[in-house]
Amino acid sequence: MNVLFFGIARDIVGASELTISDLIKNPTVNDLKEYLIAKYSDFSKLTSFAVAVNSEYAKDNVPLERNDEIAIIPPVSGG
Amino acid sequence: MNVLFFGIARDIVGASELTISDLIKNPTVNDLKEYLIAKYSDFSKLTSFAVAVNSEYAKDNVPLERNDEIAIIPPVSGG
Amino acid sequence: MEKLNIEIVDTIDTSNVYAKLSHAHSGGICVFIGAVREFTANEEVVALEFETYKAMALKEMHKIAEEAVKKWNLNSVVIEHAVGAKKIEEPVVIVGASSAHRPECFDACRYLIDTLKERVPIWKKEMFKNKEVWVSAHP
Amino acid sequence: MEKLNIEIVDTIDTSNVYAKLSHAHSGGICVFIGAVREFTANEEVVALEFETYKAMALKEMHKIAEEAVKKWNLNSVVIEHAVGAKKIEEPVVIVGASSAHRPECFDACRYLIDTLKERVPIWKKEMFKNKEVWVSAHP
Repeated sequence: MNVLFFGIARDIVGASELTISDLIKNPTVNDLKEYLIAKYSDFSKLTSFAVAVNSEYAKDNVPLERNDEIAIIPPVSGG
Repeated sequence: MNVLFFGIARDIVGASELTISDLIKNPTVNDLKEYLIAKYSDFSKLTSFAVAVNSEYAKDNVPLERNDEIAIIPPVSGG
Repeated sequence: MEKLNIEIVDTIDTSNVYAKLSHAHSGGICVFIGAVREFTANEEVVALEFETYKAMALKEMHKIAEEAVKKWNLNSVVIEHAVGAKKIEEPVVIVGASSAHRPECFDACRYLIDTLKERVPIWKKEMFKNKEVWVSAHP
Repeated sequence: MEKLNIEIVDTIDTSNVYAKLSHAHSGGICVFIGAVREFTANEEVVALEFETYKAMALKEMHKIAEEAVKKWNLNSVVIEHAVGAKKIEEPVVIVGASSAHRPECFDACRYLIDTLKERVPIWKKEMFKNKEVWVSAHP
Protein backbone atom coordinates (compact mmCIF):
# COMPACT_ATOMS: atom_id res chain seq x y z
CA MET A 1 0.00 0.00 0.00
CA ASN A 2 1.47 3.33 -1.12
CA VAL A 3 1.16 6.29 1.22
CA LEU A 4 2.02 9.93 0.43
CA PHE A 5 3.54 12.20 3.10
CA PHE A 6 3.45 16.01 3.16
CA GLY A 7 4.91 18.79 5.28
CA ILE A 8 6.18 17.70 8.67
CA ALA A 9 4.85 14.15 8.06
CA ARG A 10 7.38 13.84 5.23
CA ASP A 11 10.16 15.04 7.56
CA ILE A 12 9.11 12.47 10.22
CA VAL A 13 9.25 9.43 7.91
CA GLY A 14 12.08 10.86 5.77
CA ALA A 15 10.29 10.20 2.48
CA SER A 16 7.48 11.71 0.41
CA GLU A 17 6.11 8.27 -0.39
CA LEU A 18 6.34 4.90 1.38
CA THR A 19 5.17 1.45 0.34
CA ILE A 20 3.82 -0.15 3.51
CA SER A 21 3.52 -3.94 3.44
CA ASP A 22 3.24 -4.89 7.13
CA LEU A 23 -0.21 -3.42 7.89
CA ILE A 24 -2.97 -5.76 9.12
CA LYS A 25 -5.39 -7.19 6.51
CA ASN A 26 -8.38 -5.03 5.46
CA PRO A 27 -7.02 -1.99 7.28
CA THR A 28 -9.04 1.13 8.08
CA VAL A 29 -7.84 4.73 8.32
CA ASN A 30 -7.54 4.24 12.07
CA ASP A 31 -5.31 1.18 11.64
CA LEU A 32 -2.96 3.17 9.43
CA LYS A 33 -2.82 6.02 11.99
CA GLU A 34 -2.01 3.60 14.82
CA TYR A 35 0.63 1.88 12.68
CA LEU A 36 2.35 5.21 11.97
CA ILE A 37 2.28 6.34 15.61
CA ALA A 38 3.76 2.99 16.72
CA LYS A 39 6.51 3.07 14.12
CA TYR A 40 7.35 6.82 14.19
CA SER A 41 6.75 8.22 17.67
CA ASP A 42 6.99 11.82 16.44
CA PHE A 43 3.48 11.47 14.96
CA SER A 44 2.14 11.45 18.52
CA LYS A 45 3.71 14.86 19.11
CA LEU A 46 1.71 16.54 16.32
CA THR A 47 -1.35 18.66 17.11
CA SER A 48 -3.25 16.11 15.00
CA PHE A 49 -3.05 14.47 11.61
CA ALA A 50 -5.63 13.33 9.09
CA VAL A 51 -5.69 10.73 6.34
CA ALA A 52 -6.94 11.49 2.84
CA VAL A 53 -8.26 8.72 0.60
CA ASN A 54 -8.45 9.55 -3.10
CA SER A 55 -7.80 13.22 -2.24
CA GLU A 56 -10.67 13.59 0.24
CA TYR A 57 -10.56 13.64 4.02
CA ALA A 58 -11.48 10.15 5.32
CA LYS A 59 -12.94 9.27 8.72
CA ASP A 60 -11.26 6.71 11.01
CA ASN A 61 -13.62 3.86 10.08
CA VAL A 62 -13.08 4.13 6.30
CA PRO A 63 -11.55 0.94 4.83
CA LEU A 64 -8.38 1.34 2.75
CA GLU A 65 -8.32 -0.38 -0.64
CA ARG A 66 -5.17 -1.45 -2.46
CA ASN A 67 -5.59 1.03 -5.34
CA ASP A 68 -6.63 4.04 -3.24
CA GLU A 69 -4.42 7.12 -3.26
CA ILE A 70 -3.67 7.47 0.44
CA ALA A 71 -2.03 10.58 1.95
CA ILE A 72 -1.04 11.71 5.43
CA ILE A 73 -2.23 15.26 6.12
CA PRO A 74 -0.53 16.99 9.06
CA PRO A 75 -2.09 20.22 10.46
CA VAL A 76 -2.65 22.55 7.49
CA SER A 77 -1.33 26.12 7.56
CA GLY A 78 -2.18 27.79 4.25
CA GLY A 79 -3.16 31.42 3.88
CA MET B 1 -23.91 85.31 1.08
CA ASN B 2 -22.92 82.73 -1.53
CA VAL B 3 -24.36 79.24 -1.23
CA LEU B 4 -23.38 76.16 -3.28
CA PHE B 5 -26.00 73.56 -4.28
CA PHE B 6 -25.36 69.93 -5.22
CA GLY B 7 -27.38 67.01 -6.54
CA ILE B 8 -31.12 67.36 -6.14
CA ALA B 9 -30.64 70.64 -4.22
CA ARG B 10 -29.21 72.15 -7.40
CA ASP B 11 -32.22 70.90 -9.37
CA ILE B 12 -34.60 72.42 -6.80
CA VAL B 13 -33.12 75.94 -6.93
CA GLY B 14 -32.14 75.69 -10.60
CA ALA B 15 -28.55 76.85 -9.98
CA SER B 16 -25.30 75.47 -8.63
CA GLU B 17 -24.60 78.72 -6.75
CA LEU B 18 -26.87 81.47 -5.42
CA THR B 19 -26.08 84.81 -3.80
CA ILE B 20 -28.63 85.22 -1.02
CA SER B 21 -29.10 88.76 0.26
CA ASP B 22 -32.45 88.63 2.07
CA LEU B 23 -31.46 86.40 5.02
CA ILE B 24 -31.86 87.78 8.57
CA LYS B 25 -28.82 89.38 10.19
CA ASN B 26 -26.26 87.09 11.90
CA PRO B 27 -27.89 83.96 10.50
CA THR B 28 -27.23 80.42 11.74
CA VAL B 29 -27.29 77.17 9.78
CA ASN B 30 -30.87 76.68 10.98
CA ASP B 31 -31.92 80.11 9.68
CA LEU B 32 -30.57 79.23 6.23
CA LYS B 33 -32.42 75.89 6.24
CA GLU B 34 -35.71 77.58 7.19
CA TYR B 35 -35.17 80.26 4.53
CA LEU B 36 -34.66 77.61 1.84
CA ILE B 37 -37.69 75.55 2.89
CA ALA B 38 -39.87 78.67 2.90
CA LYS B 39 -38.68 79.81 -0.51
CA TYR B 40 -38.41 76.39 -2.26
CA SER B 41 -41.04 74.03 -0.87
CA ASP B 42 -39.41 70.98 -2.51
CA PHE B 43 -36.72 71.08 0.21
CA SER B 44 -39.36 69.90 2.68
CA LYS B 45 -39.94 66.79 0.55
CA LEU B 46 -36.32 65.60 0.89
CA THR B 47 -35.39 62.81 3.33
CA SER B 48 -33.18 65.45 4.97
CA PHE B 49 -30.51 67.95 4.02
CA ALA B 50 -27.40 69.23 5.73
CA VAL B 51 -25.36 72.41 5.52
CA ALA B 52 -21.59 72.40 5.18
CA VAL B 53 -19.53 75.39 6.32
CA ASN B 54 -16.00 75.54 4.93
CA SER B 55 -16.39 71.96 3.67
CA GLU B 56 -17.37 70.42 7.01
CA TYR B 57 -20.80 69.39 8.27
CA ALA B 58 -22.19 72.18 10.48
CA LYS B 59 -24.80 71.84 13.24
CA ASP B 60 -27.97 73.95 13.24
CA ASN B 61 -26.67 76.47 15.80
CA VAL B 62 -23.46 77.34 13.91
CA PRO B 63 -23.35 81.03 12.86
CA LEU B 64 -22.69 81.76 9.19
CA GLU B 65 -20.00 84.33 8.38
CA ARG B 66 -19.87 86.39 5.22
CA ASN B 67 -16.68 84.75 3.89
CA ASP B 68 -17.57 81.16 4.75
CA GLU B 69 -17.91 78.64 1.93
CA ILE B 70 -21.47 77.45 2.47
CA ALA B 71 -22.96 74.41 0.72
CA ILE B 72 -26.29 72.57 0.77
CA ILE B 73 -25.79 68.81 1.11
CA PRO B 74 -28.84 66.70 0.16
CA PRO B 75 -28.87 62.98 1.19
CA VAL B 76 -25.59 61.46 0.00
CA SER B 77 -25.58 58.30 -2.12
CA GLY B 78 -22.00 57.45 -3.00
CA GLY B 79 -20.64 53.93 -3.25
CA MET C 1 3.90 55.90 9.29
CA GLU C 2 0.68 54.75 7.67
CA LYS C 3 -0.03 55.49 4.02
CA LEU C 4 -3.35 57.06 3.02
CA ASN C 5 -4.43 56.89 -0.64
CA ILE C 6 -7.48 59.15 -0.95
CA GLU C 7 -8.76 60.23 -4.35
CA ILE C 8 -11.71 61.36 -6.44
CA VAL C 9 -11.08 60.08 -9.96
CA ASP C 10 -12.77 59.83 -13.34
CA THR C 11 -11.98 56.13 -13.69
CA ILE C 12 -11.09 53.61 -10.96
CA ASP C 13 -7.93 51.62 -11.67
CA THR C 14 -8.35 48.31 -9.85
CA SER C 15 -5.03 46.87 -11.03
CA ASN C 16 -2.70 48.81 -8.72
CA VAL C 17 -4.59 48.64 -5.44
CA TYR C 18 -2.31 45.91 -4.07
CA ALA C 19 0.76 48.08 -4.58
CA LYS C 20 -0.95 50.82 -2.54
CA LEU C 21 -1.87 48.48 0.34
CA SER C 22 1.16 46.20 0.45
CA HIS C 23 3.31 46.76 3.56
CA ALA C 24 6.11 44.80 5.24
CA HIS C 25 4.12 44.65 8.50
CA SER C 26 0.82 43.61 6.87
CA GLY C 27 -0.31 39.99 6.76
CA GLY C 28 -3.85 40.85 5.65
CA ILE C 29 -5.30 43.16 3.02
CA CYS C 30 -9.04 43.52 2.42
CA VAL C 31 -10.47 45.39 -0.57
CA PHE C 32 -14.07 46.25 -1.46
CA ILE C 33 -15.10 47.33 -4.95
CA GLY C 34 -18.55 48.74 -5.64
CA ALA C 35 -19.76 48.45 -9.23
CA VAL C 36 -22.82 49.31 -11.32
CA ARG C 37 -25.31 46.43 -11.36
CA GLU C 38 -27.76 45.83 -14.16
CA PHE C 39 -30.93 45.65 -12.06
CA THR C 40 -32.27 47.95 -9.39
CA ALA C 41 -35.67 47.10 -7.92
CA ASN C 42 -36.60 45.23 -11.11
CA GLU C 43 -36.23 48.30 -13.31
CA GLU C 44 -33.47 48.49 -15.86
CA VAL C 45 -30.77 51.05 -15.07
CA VAL C 46 -29.25 52.38 -18.29
CA ALA C 47 -26.45 54.28 -16.57
CA LEU C 48 -25.43 56.00 -13.35
CA GLU C 49 -24.00 59.45 -12.92
CA PHE C 50 -21.99 60.52 -9.89
CA GLU C 51 -21.21 64.05 -8.78
CA THR C 52 -19.35 65.33 -5.74
CA TYR C 53 -18.46 68.37 -3.68
CA LYS C 54 -14.81 67.55 -4.12
CA ALA C 55 -13.08 69.63 -1.42
CA MET C 56 -15.49 68.38 1.23
CA ALA C 57 -15.53 64.79 -0.07
CA LEU C 58 -11.74 64.55 0.16
CA LYS C 59 -11.82 66.03 3.67
CA GLU C 60 -14.46 63.51 4.85
CA MET C 61 -12.60 60.63 3.18
CA HIS C 62 -9.43 61.64 5.04
CA LYS C 63 -11.32 61.76 8.34
CA ILE C 64 -12.79 58.30 7.75
CA ALA C 65 -9.38 56.87 6.81
CA GLU C 66 -7.79 58.36 9.93
CA GLU C 67 -10.57 57.01 12.16
CA ALA C 68 -9.99 53.53 10.71
CA VAL C 69 -6.19 53.72 11.04
CA LYS C 70 -6.58 54.65 14.69
CA LYS C 71 -9.25 52.05 15.52
CA TRP C 72 -7.65 49.06 13.74
CA ASN C 73 -3.97 50.05 13.68
CA LEU C 74 -3.79 49.95 9.88
CA ASN C 75 -0.59 50.22 7.87
CA SER C 76 -2.26 51.54 4.74
CA VAL C 77 -5.69 52.67 3.50
CA VAL C 78 -7.21 53.25 0.06
CA ILE C 79 -10.41 55.23 -0.57
CA GLU C 80 -11.12 56.16 -4.19
CA HIS C 81 -14.45 57.18 -5.68
CA ALA C 82 -15.24 57.82 -9.32
CA VAL C 83 -17.39 60.65 -10.67
CA GLY C 84 -19.15 61.13 -13.99
CA ALA C 85 -21.20 58.66 -16.04
CA LYS C 86 -20.68 54.97 -15.25
CA LYS C 87 -21.96 51.98 -17.17
CA ILE C 88 -22.89 48.47 -16.02
CA GLU C 89 -19.94 46.54 -14.52
CA GLU C 90 -17.81 49.68 -14.18
CA PRO C 91 -16.27 50.12 -10.71
CA VAL C 92 -17.42 53.28 -8.92
CA VAL C 93 -15.67 52.96 -5.59
CA ILE C 94 -12.71 51.05 -4.18
CA VAL C 95 -11.72 50.97 -0.50
CA GLY C 96 -9.06 48.86 1.17
CA ALA C 97 -7.28 48.32 4.46
CA SER C 98 -3.96 46.69 5.28
CA SER C 99 -3.19 45.31 8.76
CA ALA C 100 -1.01 42.80 10.61
CA HIS C 101 -3.82 40.21 10.90
CA ARG C 102 -6.96 39.48 8.92
CA PRO C 103 -9.86 40.30 11.30
CA GLU C 104 -8.74 43.93 11.49
CA CYS C 105 -8.53 44.50 7.74
CA PHE C 106 -12.00 42.96 7.18
CA ASP C 107 -13.63 45.08 9.89
CA ALA C 108 -11.81 48.23 8.75
CA CYS C 109 -12.72 47.70 5.10
CA ARG C 110 -16.39 47.30 6.00
CA TYR C 111 -16.21 50.47 8.11
CA LEU C 112 -14.62 52.42 5.24
CA ILE C 113 -17.38 51.62 2.73
CA ASP C 114 -20.27 51.87 5.21
CA THR C 115 -19.08 55.22 6.52
CA LEU C 116 -18.29 56.57 3.06
CA LYS C 117 -21.89 55.83 2.07
CA GLU C 118 -23.19 57.65 5.14
CA ARG C 119 -21.04 60.77 5.15
CA VAL C 120 -19.10 61.54 1.99
CA PRO C 121 -20.82 64.19 -0.20
CA ILE C 122 -21.22 62.19 -3.39
CA TRP C 123 -24.55 61.89 -5.19
CA LYS C 124 -25.74 59.20 -7.53
CA LYS C 125 -28.37 59.71 -10.20
CA GLU C 126 -29.91 56.58 -11.71
CA MET C 127 -30.89 56.88 -15.35
CA PHE C 128 -33.74 54.57 -16.34
CA LYS C 129 -35.27 54.42 -19.80
CA ASN C 130 -37.92 57.04 -19.04
CA LYS C 131 -36.75 58.89 -15.94
CA GLU C 132 -33.84 60.04 -13.78
CA VAL C 133 -33.76 59.64 -9.99
CA TRP C 134 -31.38 61.06 -7.36
CA VAL C 135 -30.83 58.04 -5.13
CA SER C 136 -31.96 58.37 -1.46
CA ALA C 137 -33.16 61.95 -1.94
CA HIS C 138 -36.77 61.20 -1.01
CA PRO C 139 -38.25 59.05 1.76
CA MET D 1 -24.03 30.55 -14.19
CA GLU D 2 -21.47 31.47 -11.54
CA LYS D 3 -17.78 31.60 -12.41
CA LEU D 4 -15.25 29.80 -10.22
CA ASN D 5 -11.57 30.74 -10.49
CA ILE D 6 -9.63 28.16 -8.47
CA GLU D 7 -5.87 27.82 -8.83
CA ILE D 8 -2.61 26.79 -7.23
CA VAL D 9 0.07 29.05 -8.72
CA ASP D 10 3.73 29.91 -8.35
CA THR D 11 3.07 33.66 -8.19
CA ILE D 12 -0.19 35.46 -7.34
CA ASP D 13 -1.21 38.07 -9.90
CA THR D 14 -3.25 40.66 -8.00
CA SER D 15 -3.81 42.91 -11.00
CA ASN D 16 -6.48 40.89 -12.79
CA VAL D 17 -8.68 39.84 -9.86
CA TYR D 18 -11.32 42.46 -10.69
CA ALA D 19 -11.75 41.06 -14.21
CA LYS D 20 -12.38 37.62 -12.68
CA LEU D 21 -14.98 38.92 -10.20
CA SER D 22 -16.72 41.59 -12.27
CA HIS D 23 -20.28 40.60 -13.23
CA ALA D 24 -23.27 42.52 -14.62
CA HIS D 25 -25.40 41.43 -11.64
CA SER D 26 -22.78 42.25 -8.98
CA GLY D 27 -22.87 45.51 -7.04
CA GLY D 28 -20.26 44.37 -4.49
CA ILE D 29 -16.91 42.63 -4.76
CA CYS D 30 -14.77 41.78 -1.72
CA VAL D 31 -11.18 40.56 -2.00
CA PHE D 32 -8.77 39.34 0.69
CA ILE D 33 -5.03 39.08 0.07
CA GLY D 34 -2.75 37.32 2.53
CA ALA D 35 0.90 38.36 2.42
CA VAL D 36 4.17 37.57 4.19
CA ARG D 37 4.74 39.86 7.17
CA GLU D 38 8.11 40.77 8.54
CA PHE D 39 7.50 39.86 12.19
CA THR D 40 6.08 36.72 13.77
CA ALA D 41 6.07 36.53 17.55
CA ASN D 42 8.96 39.00 17.71
CA GLU D 43 11.30 36.76 15.77
CA GLU D 44 12.46 37.75 12.32
CA VAL D 45 11.09 35.59 9.52
CA VAL D 46 13.56 35.48 6.66
CA ALA D 47 11.22 33.68 4.25
CA LEU D 48 8.25 31.36 4.03
CA GLU D 49 7.91 28.22 1.99
CA PHE D 50 4.55 26.74 0.98
CA GLU D 51 3.89 23.24 -0.26
CA THR D 52 0.63 21.53 -1.18
CA TYR D 53 -1.03 18.24 -2.05
CA LYS D 54 -2.28 19.78 -5.26
CA ALA D 55 -5.03 17.38 -6.40
CA MET D 56 -6.65 17.42 -2.97
CA ALA D 57 -6.12 21.17 -2.44
CA LEU D 58 -7.92 21.99 -5.69
CA LYS D 59 -10.76 19.63 -4.76
CA GLU D 60 -11.18 21.26 -1.31
CA MET D 61 -10.97 24.75 -2.81
CA HIS D 62 -13.75 23.85 -5.25
CA LYS D 63 -15.92 22.52 -2.42
CA ILE D 64 -15.39 25.70 -0.39
CA ALA D 65 -16.21 27.88 -3.41
CA GLU D 66 -19.39 25.93 -4.12
CA GLU D 67 -20.48 26.13 -0.48
CA ALA D 68 -20.04 29.91 -0.57
CA VAL D 69 -21.85 30.30 -3.92
CA LYS D 70 -24.82 28.38 -2.53
CA LYS D 71 -24.93 30.14 0.84
CA TRP D 72 -24.50 33.74 -0.42
CA ASN D 73 -25.79 33.46 -4.00
CA LEU D 74 -22.48 34.62 -5.47
CA ASN D 75 -21.94 35.48 -9.12
CA SER D 76 -18.21 34.76 -9.09
CA VAL D 77 -15.51 33.42 -6.77
CA VAL D 78 -11.70 33.53 -6.78
CA ILE D 79 -9.48 31.25 -4.67
CA GLU D 80 -5.78 31.22 -5.57
CA HIS D 81 -2.89 30.07 -3.39
CA ALA D 82 0.80 30.30 -4.16
CA VAL D 83 3.39 27.60 -3.47
CA GLY D 84 7.18 27.73 -3.20
CA ALA D 85 9.40 30.26 -1.44
CA LYS D 86 7.83 33.64 -0.64
CA LYS D 87 9.54 36.79 0.60
CA ILE D 88 8.27 39.61 2.79
CA GLU D 89 5.36 41.56 1.19
CA GLU D 90 4.75 38.87 -1.43
CA PRO D 91 1.09 37.78 -1.69
CA VAL D 92 0.54 34.12 -0.85
CA VAL D 93 -3.23 33.83 -1.15
CA ILE D 94 -6.05 35.77 -2.79
CA VAL D 95 -9.74 35.03 -2.35
CA GLY D 96 -12.71 37.05 -3.57
CA ALA D 97 -16.48 37.00 -3.85
CA SER D 98 -18.87 38.91 -6.09
CA SER D 99 -22.53 39.42 -5.17
CA ALA D 100 -25.52 41.68 -5.80
CA HIS D 101 -25.10 43.57 -2.49
CA ARG D 102 -22.17 44.24 -0.18
CA PRO D 103 -22.97 42.32 3.03
CA GLU D 104 -22.96 39.00 1.14
CA CYS D 105 -19.58 39.52 -0.54
CA PHE D 106 -17.93 40.51 2.77
CA ASP D 107 -19.32 37.49 4.63
CA ALA D 108 -18.49 35.13 1.76
CA CYS D 109 -14.93 36.46 1.42
CA ARG D 110 -14.31 35.95 5.13
CA TYR D 111 -15.71 32.41 4.88
CA LEU D 112 -13.44 31.61 1.92
CA ILE D 113 -10.22 32.56 3.71
CA ASP D 114 -11.22 31.15 7.13
CA THR D 115 -12.27 27.81 5.63
CA LEU D 116 -9.25 27.61 3.34
CA LYS D 117 -7.02 27.97 6.40
CA GLU D 118 -8.91 25.17 8.18
CA ARG D 119 -9.25 22.60 5.44
CA VAL D 120 -7.07 23.05 2.36
CA PRO D 121 -3.93 20.85 2.42
CA ILE D 122 -1.27 23.53 2.16
CA TRP D 123 1.66 23.72 4.58
CA LYS D 124 3.74 26.71 5.53
CA LYS D 125 7.30 26.50 6.79
CA GLU D 126 8.72 29.59 8.48
CA MET D 127 12.42 30.13 7.97
CA PHE D 128 14.08 32.09 10.77
CA LYS D 129 17.77 32.92 10.96
CA ASN D 130 18.65 29.76 12.90
CA LYS D 131 15.73 27.36 12.47
CA GLU D 132 12.81 26.22 10.32
CA VAL D 133 9.31 25.60 11.72
CA TRP D 134 6.24 23.94 10.15
CA VAL D 135 3.47 26.29 11.26
CA SER D 136 0.71 24.78 13.49
CA ALA D 137 2.28 21.30 13.45
CA HIS D 138 2.80 21.14 17.21
CA PRO D 139 0.53 22.15 20.11
